[in-house]
Amino acid sequence: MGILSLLVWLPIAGGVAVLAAGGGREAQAGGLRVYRWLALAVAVATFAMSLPLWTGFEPATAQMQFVERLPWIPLFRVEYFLGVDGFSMPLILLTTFLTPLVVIAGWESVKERQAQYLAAFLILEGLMIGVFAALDALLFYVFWEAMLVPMFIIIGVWGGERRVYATIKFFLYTFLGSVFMLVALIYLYLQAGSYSILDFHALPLSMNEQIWIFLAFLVAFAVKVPMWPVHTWLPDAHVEAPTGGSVILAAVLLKMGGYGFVRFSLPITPDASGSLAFVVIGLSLVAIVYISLVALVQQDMKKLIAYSSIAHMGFVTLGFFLAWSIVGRTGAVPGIAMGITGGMVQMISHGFVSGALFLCVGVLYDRLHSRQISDYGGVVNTMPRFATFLVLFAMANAGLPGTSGFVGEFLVVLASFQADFWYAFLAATTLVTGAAYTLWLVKRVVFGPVANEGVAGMQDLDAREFLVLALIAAGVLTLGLWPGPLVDVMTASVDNLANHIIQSKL
Amino acid sequence: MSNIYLAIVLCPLIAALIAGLCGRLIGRAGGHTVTILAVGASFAMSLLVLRDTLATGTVFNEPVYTWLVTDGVRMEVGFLVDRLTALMMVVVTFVSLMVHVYTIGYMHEDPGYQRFFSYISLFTFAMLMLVMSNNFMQLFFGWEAVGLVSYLLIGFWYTRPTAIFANLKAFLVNRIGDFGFLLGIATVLAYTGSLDFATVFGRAPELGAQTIEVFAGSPWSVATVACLLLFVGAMGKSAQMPLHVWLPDSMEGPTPISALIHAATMVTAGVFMVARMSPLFEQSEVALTTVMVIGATTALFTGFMGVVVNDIKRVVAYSTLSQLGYMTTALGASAYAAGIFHLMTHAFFKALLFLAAGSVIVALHHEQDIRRMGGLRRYLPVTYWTSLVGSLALIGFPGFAGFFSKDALIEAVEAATIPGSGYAAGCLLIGVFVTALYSFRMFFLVFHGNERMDEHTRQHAHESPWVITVPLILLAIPSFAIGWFTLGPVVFGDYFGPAIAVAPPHDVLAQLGREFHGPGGFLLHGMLSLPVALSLAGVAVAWFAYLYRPGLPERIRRVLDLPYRILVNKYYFDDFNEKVLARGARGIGRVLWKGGDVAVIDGAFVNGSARLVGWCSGVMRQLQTGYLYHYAFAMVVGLSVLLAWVLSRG
Amino acid sequence: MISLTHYLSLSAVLFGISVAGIFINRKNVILLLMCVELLLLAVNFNFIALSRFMGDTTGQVFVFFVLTVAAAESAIGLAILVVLFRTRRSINVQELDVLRG
Amino acid sequence: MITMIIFGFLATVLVGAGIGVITARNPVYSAIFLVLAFVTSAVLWLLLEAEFLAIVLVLVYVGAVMVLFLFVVMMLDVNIAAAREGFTRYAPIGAIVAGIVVFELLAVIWAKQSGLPVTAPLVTNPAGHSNTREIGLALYGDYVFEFELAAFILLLAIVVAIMLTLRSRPGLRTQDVAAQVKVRREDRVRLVKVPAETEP
Repeated sequence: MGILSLLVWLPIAGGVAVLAAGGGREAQAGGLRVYRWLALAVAVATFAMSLPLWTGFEPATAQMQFVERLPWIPLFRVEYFLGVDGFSMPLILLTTFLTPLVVIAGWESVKERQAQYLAAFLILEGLMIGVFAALDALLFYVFWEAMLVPMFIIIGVWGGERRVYATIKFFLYTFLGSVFMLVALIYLYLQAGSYSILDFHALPLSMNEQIWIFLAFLVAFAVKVPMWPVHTWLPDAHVEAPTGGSVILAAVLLKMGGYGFVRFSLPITPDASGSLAFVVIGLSLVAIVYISLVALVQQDMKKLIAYSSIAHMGFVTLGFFLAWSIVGRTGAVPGIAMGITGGMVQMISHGFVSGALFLCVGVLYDRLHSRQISDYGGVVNTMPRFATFLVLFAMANAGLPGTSGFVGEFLVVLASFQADFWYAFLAATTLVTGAAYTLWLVKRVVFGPVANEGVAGMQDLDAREFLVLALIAAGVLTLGLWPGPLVDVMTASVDNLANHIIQSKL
Repeated sequence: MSNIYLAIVLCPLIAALIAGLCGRLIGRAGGHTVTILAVGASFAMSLLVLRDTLATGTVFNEPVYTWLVTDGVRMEVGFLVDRLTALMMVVVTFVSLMVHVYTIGYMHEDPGYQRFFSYISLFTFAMLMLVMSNNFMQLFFGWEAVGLVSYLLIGFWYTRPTAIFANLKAFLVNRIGDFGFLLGIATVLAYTGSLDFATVFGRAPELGAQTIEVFAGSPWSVATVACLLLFVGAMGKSAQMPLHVWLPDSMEGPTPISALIHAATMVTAGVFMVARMSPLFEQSEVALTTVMVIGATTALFTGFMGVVVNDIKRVVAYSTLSQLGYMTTALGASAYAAGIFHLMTHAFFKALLFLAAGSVIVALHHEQDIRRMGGLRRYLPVTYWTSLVGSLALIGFPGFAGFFSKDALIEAVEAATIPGSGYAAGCLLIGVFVTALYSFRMFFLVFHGNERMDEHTRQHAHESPWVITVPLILLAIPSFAIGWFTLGPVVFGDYFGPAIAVAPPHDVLAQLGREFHGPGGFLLHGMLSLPVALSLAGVAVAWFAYLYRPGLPERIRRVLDLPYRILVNKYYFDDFNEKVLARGARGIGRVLWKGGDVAVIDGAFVNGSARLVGWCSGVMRQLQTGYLYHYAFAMVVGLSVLLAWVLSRG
Repeated sequence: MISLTHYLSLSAVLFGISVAGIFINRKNVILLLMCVELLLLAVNFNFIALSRFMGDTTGQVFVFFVLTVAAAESAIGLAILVVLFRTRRSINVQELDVLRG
Repeated sequence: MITMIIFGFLATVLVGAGIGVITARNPVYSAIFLVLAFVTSAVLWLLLEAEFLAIVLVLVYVGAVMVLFLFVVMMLDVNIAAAREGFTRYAPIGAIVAGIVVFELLAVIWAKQSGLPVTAPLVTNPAGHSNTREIGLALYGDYVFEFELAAFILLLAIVVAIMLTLRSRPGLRTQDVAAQVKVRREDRVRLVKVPAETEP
């Protein structure tokens, strides 16, 4: 069993074990609650086991690494085909890094059916890793859809008041998108004769075919990212989801859209991507400008962060699709890789930052049971340590240099300038609007005199919450001060992709 | 050698981390000891570096580590230390050290004592990163990091609503500047393929030759676009009109901060940056003219506002704005050396003035309104004399540091030939008069005349402790003396060497330098020139209006009601920003949210499609009567239709 | 001689009668079930006639299956009818509209 | 020729019985007409030399299914008048639709292109030929799985019919073992503390 298989199946098996250990009400009522420690142990073990992916990774090659290939359904040439390259490996590490934190974050705050809650996250983790590691399109699709189930349960069972509306919206939106993707994948299978994604990359397609396949993928991934105008499920899902659900949703699930673009859309249909890049760029810029303004007026903290996520993910899609504009304007290749790298770094960074912000909101919610900004004010007076973290993460969200939030935005703005002045202009407005909505939130929640008795009675972070936030803070600062190692891991894959997509398949 | 640079930067950072994270552990004394030691060490090492560059003139330019490499662009963190940097390092660390010491006295009652020291040390680190950077990325890092610390420090007293409003405002206005700055960096990278100063400056002439079409059909020189965008950044940080609005509000922060950040160092970052980018700016006369006009406008019009405000710190703040305008104007006239020279002298005397103002505020138990002061000369002798030195330096009284820098600057602008220099020179000359007027208005109202404070306050008014007065005295010395021995080499000599590049046709300082024969001669020449006369006139008017005839200003105010109201309302910039921009953005946001997201996307498309499906099935439902024979009928009809179809196909 | 046409025509007529019966006896479920039996009989006629005239036993095998299914169907149908009558005291089809949309 | 006459006679009886099924006032008559229709059909199938199925039809249908029908008809107290309501009202539409269907079916049969041997005479089976054997070979050979399936369907039908009609009557006394095992003392015995009566 290879390391990737282990990473996929260990958390799933662990999740089942947690279910078994904590199934009954009696097991959950006891003081020790063994299943929590079991869940934590599984999550930490998964993380520990994902570290060899980083240390053993060969950054000089764009080839798939840690490959596992077994026949699965030989009749249709479906394979159990796993492997990672510079795009997927960091995302897998992000997943394995965040899951233990989510488990710790759910340690006390989840009261009902805790074992099932933790188990859902562990199973979800395995499926997410599967999505990132799968190199067989059908295997990918299976993981992709299976992932919806635990997430659906997490929001639907442990969610807020309007959780049913939110889950159904979430499910239908994403499911609608993936159905189109399935059609495209089957068409590609009929053309290529196998489900291997690598075969798809090399498959020559006519322009007409490419356009249709690109559109099908676009629907699937745009919903997931989410891009304007198919983003409205995200604020609802976030608002209703429990803290851990929001964290995973923002930190990992959204990344699957971006990952899909680099794994499917760009390499499989480069010509269609090129001719329709303006659509994606336009929607990304709309997301950055429009959504930032919408975020400015939110009254609900989670909604605000959700909208900010959409705006930040706009940078990802913008960075990915700049290539053809750059080639068209300068006639040269340099600049393309910078945009794609920027998008990738932005994804990783956003995983940390938005996850951290949702955890912060969760900390507040655990104490006062409100997400409304107006119910807070002057939190720094009673929770100085928490305020420090929140300001740090807010600054990262606003893209302050030295934090991870800056790196991706910086690279994407630099790359987009090479494509068009106005792309960069609109993208850079996030410097102002991003800071405006984030810091205004901070001002209203953290600063000022103590707003009410609820705030006056709040306890500062306990050791458990401190640990979670401190770990993410360390990640945010490390990535911001020295993104070099992360970028080095991707470089070969990014360069390979950049060279691949500018060669016409026609 | 690179170790010493690293040490200079890291000392304050480590101290800041110790004071900030372990503040409770090391206590108050520990907090200030560790940060003062660290900044003192940085200052000492900066002096060493300055001596070294003076002696050898070598330029240090090496990376520390590679930040990231992508697409063939290597982004590094590294240091560029030439004489410009060395000068800035000494100024920054010296003022910072003074402010650290001063803070012991000023903040000794504050519960956030260690936090404050941590912040100002962190600021010192960020500012040093800014001035020592050898590339645009790191410059931007320092640029935003000082902005962050400024944000934290303006909002230091976070329970005050005005303070947290001011810090948000400061950060956002600065972000508008950074927006331009980032685009400027992007321009540079797009056309030179590098972020390294040396590489970029080496290719500066190419930038001047290439064109970019920002608006289709109108090709502009790349250098112009890049410089204008970079200058937007400088406008934000150095508070040039119309991005100056944050600086007066930033006075909500504790006074040591106003001295360190909002007078001496951070706000001059823009000036420093433009001077550092001189090879680029020299490629674009358009950019230079813009810089000059904006600088001159700021210098004059913010000075006017200084005449009408009554908050002691705000007077000094407007004076800072005005002086920043002077520096910027000098940059526009390609007199970078004069701009930097004024930056240096200004750092000393403005920090001095702020700290003196702080001393007054402490003595009067946090009273800041100059209408309730007066006659403090008797109670605060040291503060009085040091303030006098600072004010004289500020108005450019002959012999003081400000005289040399300001006179050289004005002459350079007068000598400049690029478009707009006439306007600029006029503004600056009127500005001299205004500067003297508001400076001595404040000075007279605070230290002379009737004692207008209440009895309780007067009885407790006393001179501040030594931790406050010593920095005042130490700052007063350079405020008076620094001009005498630095004017020659810095402005007219070749102190900066290759650090500042000036195209020969723009080089006004070289022109003036030919007539320069030592500071004495400059002094004599200056005594007879217009600026000195104007500043003396300003002092005289202030004396007449505020000491000799104290009722006069009130009468003038009534006569000139409209201009007065415009000034008091700060030219309505704040109103415009708050009512039009901020409210407008929120309004648009609300429309997009409620109208776009909720009504159109969610209402019409998402829930609308669900409703459409519901409606369709509602219609179809009518077909399901539930009666068996209806279904049977449908089957039979279907069968016969099918048969008919088979038959018709033959 | 009797040809295939005769048998097929006879079954067609039988089929038509049972269709008419379904329409006419729209109230009475028992009669509806009987008409269905008649309908299946007509179908079986076709199977057997074609099987014989074309010399292929498979048709008769299918008649066998049809008979099986028809028997099962009428058994279950009558059982349902009994239950229905027990609960509603009526087998009037017009009163059975629970399935109405 | 004689077979033609027999066929004509039988066909007439069959059609008459069919009409009787759908028009009879009383469901019992309908059932009896249906029996007639089945028997006539069986004879017609004998004419076609499909002996096995003819016998099966009589045995299964007339012997079993129709008896079931009659049972039900008689068991249920059906209101004949109400069931007959609307008879004349729907007769025309029934006739029209039936007419169309018959016309179309005949048209299919008579259409020349249908490719059926419509006029070919019946090939009489040779002597010693066993229709039953033939069907048996097919059923237990090629169609053995289907045969098993049919058996299963019948089994299912039996079970379903029983399950549907089975009911527990209220007054019936049956033993519920689970309830007996589950019983606790508190449910059965109530300890009451009665104060001792003292002499007044």
